[in-house]
Amino acid sequence: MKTTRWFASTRKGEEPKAIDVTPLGESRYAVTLDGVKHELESLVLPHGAVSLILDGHSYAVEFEENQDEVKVLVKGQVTRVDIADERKLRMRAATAGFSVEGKQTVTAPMPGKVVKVLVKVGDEVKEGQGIVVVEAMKMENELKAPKAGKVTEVTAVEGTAVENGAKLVVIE
Amino acid sequence: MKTTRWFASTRKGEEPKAIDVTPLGESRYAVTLDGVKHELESLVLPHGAVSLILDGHSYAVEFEENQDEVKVLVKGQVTRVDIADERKLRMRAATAGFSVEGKQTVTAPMPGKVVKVLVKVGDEVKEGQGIVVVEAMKMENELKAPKAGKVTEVTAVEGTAVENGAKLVVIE
Amino acid sequence: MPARFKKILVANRGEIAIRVMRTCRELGLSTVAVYSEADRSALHVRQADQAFCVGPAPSRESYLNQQAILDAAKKSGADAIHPGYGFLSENASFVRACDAAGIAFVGPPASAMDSMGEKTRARSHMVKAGVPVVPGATEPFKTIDEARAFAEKVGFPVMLKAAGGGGGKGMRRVEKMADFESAWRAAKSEAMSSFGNDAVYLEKYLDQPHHVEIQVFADSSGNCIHLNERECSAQRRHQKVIEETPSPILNPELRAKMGEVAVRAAKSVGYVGAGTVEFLVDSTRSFYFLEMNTRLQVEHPVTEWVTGLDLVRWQLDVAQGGKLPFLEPLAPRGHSIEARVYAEDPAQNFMPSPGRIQYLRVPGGPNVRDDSGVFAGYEVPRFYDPMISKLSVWAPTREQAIARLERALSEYVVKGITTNLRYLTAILRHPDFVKGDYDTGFLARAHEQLLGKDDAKLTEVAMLAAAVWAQQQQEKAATKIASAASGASGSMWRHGRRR
Amino acid sequence: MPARFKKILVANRGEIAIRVMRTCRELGLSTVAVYSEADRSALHVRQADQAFCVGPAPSRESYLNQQAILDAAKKSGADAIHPGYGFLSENASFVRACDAAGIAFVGPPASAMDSMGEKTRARSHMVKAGVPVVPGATEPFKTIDEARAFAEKVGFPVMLKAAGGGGGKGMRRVEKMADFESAWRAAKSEAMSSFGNDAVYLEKYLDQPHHVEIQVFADSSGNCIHLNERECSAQRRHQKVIEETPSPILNPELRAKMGEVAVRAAKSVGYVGAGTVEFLVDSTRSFYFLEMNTRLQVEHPVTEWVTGLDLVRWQLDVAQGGKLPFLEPLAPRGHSIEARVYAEDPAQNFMPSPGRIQYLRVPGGPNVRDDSGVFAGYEVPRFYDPMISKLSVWAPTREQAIARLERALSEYVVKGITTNLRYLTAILRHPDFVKGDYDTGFLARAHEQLLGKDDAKLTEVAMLAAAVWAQQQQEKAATKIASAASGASGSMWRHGRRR
Repeated sequence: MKTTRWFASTRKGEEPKAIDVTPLGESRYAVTLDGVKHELESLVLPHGAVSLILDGHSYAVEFEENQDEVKVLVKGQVTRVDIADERKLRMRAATAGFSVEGKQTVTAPMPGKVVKVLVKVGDEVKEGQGIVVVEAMKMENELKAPKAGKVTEVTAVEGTAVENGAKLVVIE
Repeated sequence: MKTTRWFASTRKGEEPKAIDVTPLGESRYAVTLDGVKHELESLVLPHGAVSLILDGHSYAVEFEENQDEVKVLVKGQVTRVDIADERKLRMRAATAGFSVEGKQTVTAPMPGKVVKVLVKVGDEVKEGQGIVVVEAMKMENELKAPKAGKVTEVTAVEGTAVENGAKLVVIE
Repeated sequence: MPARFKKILVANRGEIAIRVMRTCRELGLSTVAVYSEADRSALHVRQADQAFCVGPAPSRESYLNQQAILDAAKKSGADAIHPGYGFLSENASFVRACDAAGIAFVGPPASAMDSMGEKTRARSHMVKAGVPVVPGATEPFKTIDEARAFAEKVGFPVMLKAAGGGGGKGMRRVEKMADFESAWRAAKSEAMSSFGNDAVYLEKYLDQPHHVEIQVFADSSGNCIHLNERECSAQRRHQKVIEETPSPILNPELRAKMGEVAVRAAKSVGYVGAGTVEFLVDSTRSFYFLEMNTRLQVEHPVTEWVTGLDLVRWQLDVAQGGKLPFLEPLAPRGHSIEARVYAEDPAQNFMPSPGRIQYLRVPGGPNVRDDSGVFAGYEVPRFYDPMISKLSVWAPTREQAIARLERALSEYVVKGITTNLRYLTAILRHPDFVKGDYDTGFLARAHEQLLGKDDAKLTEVAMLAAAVWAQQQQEKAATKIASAASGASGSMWRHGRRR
Repeated sequence: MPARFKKILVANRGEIAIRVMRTCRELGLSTVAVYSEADRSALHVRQADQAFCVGPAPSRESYLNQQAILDAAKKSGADAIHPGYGFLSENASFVRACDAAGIAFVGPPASAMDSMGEKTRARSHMVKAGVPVVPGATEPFKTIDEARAFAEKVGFPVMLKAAGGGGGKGMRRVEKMADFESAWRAAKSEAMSSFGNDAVYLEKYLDQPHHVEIQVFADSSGNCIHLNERECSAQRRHQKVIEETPSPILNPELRAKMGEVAVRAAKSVGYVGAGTVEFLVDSTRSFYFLEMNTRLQVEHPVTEWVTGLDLVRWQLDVAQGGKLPFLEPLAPRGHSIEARVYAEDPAQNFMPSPGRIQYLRVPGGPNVRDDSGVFAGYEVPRFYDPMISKLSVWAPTREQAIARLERALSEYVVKGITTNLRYLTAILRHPDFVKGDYDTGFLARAHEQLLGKDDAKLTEVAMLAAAVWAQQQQEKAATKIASAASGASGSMWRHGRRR
């Protein structure tokens, strides 16, 4: 059977590792990673979980897809795996460096209410400094600056409700 | 709002009862049965169950659709409700009596293995008489004649596997 | 055997495989599952640390395939095999094969199994040990004619029984000679498919006795105790449906007497491990040895509830040469009842209903225990026992335990397949059950009552619900058409309108 | 009050509403649910016999809306209101409103609540009754300046606390004056939204004490007993995460002494019903009264496990004038631990993660109890506490209880939202927890360790799994295209190919 090469990385900026996958039929695959060949049977269950048998060892695996990244849950450990084939990898290489620089937008990580805005346009902030307090589920949650820089935009208004992903503050 | 008249019956051959349904918005309805008006809120949950609040009384309801019939599960009781609007009711009246007479086919109620065939073509059988024994889930299940009559066809073969709904015996 | 186990192969499927693996995990032991081709998606495969396929769907070719199971044990490096109940759990030849392979078998020695496993041999042993037995044959019949002659002699009704195993499989009550042949055939074929052994014998059928069994436990140092009784008279087709402890018909004196006899029975065959001595108790409270189940019993959770013990932990301890931690009988604390949830339709003569479980909600809250091998999305296969869960509860009194089990059953939601949940509730509400006065004929006698009549109010609710449901389906369809016409929700719906 | 209740309104939501309704059902009592507009699809609405909407999502307008709740009680004809915990459970004005409306309140009389509910008044009462208290203010502050001055006097660190209620809400530890204002503001705002009362006082912050509480129960005939302690030192942000009983740091003498003081505290205010007296215990095993929670406690299941009692049943009995069935302290039997399962992300500073639960599998088997208010398909709303379940276990010993809870946590599957399940497991495995030697500073100190490092083997498994998963997605897409091209599976796929 035809072998496909996949590239997997688990950390941003990490060099992806090659994994060769050869279908053997009926959910079974030969997989090679770091020169070691394994036999892997991957049965997809109706609710989207996967029953994996890797060289006779059994793992209950749950997947959640999130854009390019797959969240993989095995025995309580969540691993974010960035998985790509060769074509995708090349495309990414071409567009790399695109969003690493430049401004950072702090967004609401969950729906809630803005309780307090701790910065104003023009403030210099340190990485980790508190910026906005959002109340959700009866707890107050302080959002921190993702990097040091200058506040260029404040969209958050105290006392207003915000949806998940709403832009709150921009830091450059 | 516009009122729709539905017809519901819970037993074969029973005269259907009229139920008038008027939408009040947001899953709420005014319903009238036997001259009594009720307020009913019917919230469909993601997994297909329904949370019903009928005049302030709460019922967890599960539905299973099966052709014309709806299986309704409320507090452990399963009620098979035949539900139709006026158009459907008229169509049915036109085709009534179609399948009441004539031959009866005994089919496998579940997948299994035919263990024993107890009748042969030409046998006269009584209603309730054992006809075929099917083994499934380690239990033997005897299928009985649905009516008295003569066996006109025997498709079941001892020792063979049968699928759900497979024709086994025909009685006329 | 002072070496401690590190890895256990569980030679079973379904809830009992899960049950055993739970204790293994709590003890820090690795687990190995075996599975048939029909069970690749089963829960026990995922619950285990390792998993090996041992053959096609039919149990004869997989869960009864001794060589394949021993191969899996060797491949995985398992120290011991726990057989659960059913399948190979009472198969002495498998115990010998384990011994030969140097893998511990979590259960009694082959010799004790020989004495008790073959039901007819067990009866002779018990007679010698002074244990009262039900009148009947002392060995399996070679031919049906021999069996017919014996039945004639003891007089109908008689009970045909598999010599090779219990659990209601391969058992048939026969009322008259005319029914003998079909019962004989059915018993033999069930016995073969359940135990790989079609030997059948017969006993006089006692009229409506109680079925009361005693849990015993013995260690390899010769100690043996009993852990009280379980009342198992709520049976249909000789299949237990509801079990409880204490038995409502026992008093402390009778409990002590039956316990003493059960221990004597176990000791007489050099028993080691968990075992159950089943008795029939008649209306005069005389009791007769029925058989000994030389393995963990399906209904062991009720004993665990009232003793606070983990019987699987004890099994593993004893299998490693451990001694019983105490030797005095333990007075039962409170009351426990178990109900077996089956994928079956009580209204259709308990026809099994395999299929996919579309939605599942399991009861919770105080003192409720669910032992299950299924999950939402699981397809209950048609090849095996249709039991999907054992729901058990504990409460200080029997009355409270009944109320708690009723409450728990009311919370159970299983969609996609038919279950006996409502039937179980009906049993708990039946006056004879509530009184605690029911024998093995109870479920058959009460069958029509237990199927129950529809409640007029609930029927009305169902009709109104169905009408509004139909209305909502119509509204939804109308919305789709409207939005398709306006092009708002994409091309899919335009397509849908034309269908 | 010799008239027996027939119908109970449960003025709460989530798991505690379900918990109370379970006992009601077992007692044959009808139940009435109240719900906010955000909770129409919640489980407690379906679990109840009747259900009434009491207002919009914010609790101030619904679950704290006394008039709407009393209206629902009258409309439904409820005999009594069970308040659960939180919301109106410690609100004396609500108790008075119930009294005025002739509806029984399942809890202490308003006078006892007055004495204990306002935390500062409680402290004065305790001092009078000879109960040791933590040094601090005897009444709430009118202004922040007053509070600042007091903090200066007792010395930092200090603890700001809501006078109107407990449960970690409206509580802030303050290290230095510079942090005082933001902590003051946060405490007041949380106090208001949780208890409808923004009064705040402060206490000297004891350095890393143990939090140990005593369950008390009093009847209206003046009898009062204690039902042992609960160890609740595993807290983060003053929110309990794991609770257990017995406390690993108590011996029978200290238990008896603390129990005696707790009973004295309850009696001094004429207490009736279930209550909890919270103590801080320092490194010399001196103990100080912290506060009394005048209602059922979140962590009551561990007490139920080791006593075999149903505390809600007792509450209802006592509320109907019943006497306590026994007056001697009950020695704890075995060990019980509870873990609170939250919809939150420990790695993101415990950010709540509301959202839809796509798939749910709840642990089962021996001595595992799940108290939950959620179900598969449920959308955890963003308006309320993010606790989705309390998972508790019982075992004969603490060591076995830890192993059992770990096992149970490993079986819990919640898909669609982030939970703290792995964090809970990490706590159980932490050496300080295993030793039983942990104080209220434990979780904060061990935070980085508890988040844990990835296991290299599991990371490799995840990468291989992801690669094969990607491969399978590709194969599936290819199959669809192929079958669409051949027209085999209908027109839908042809359509699909073009998208």
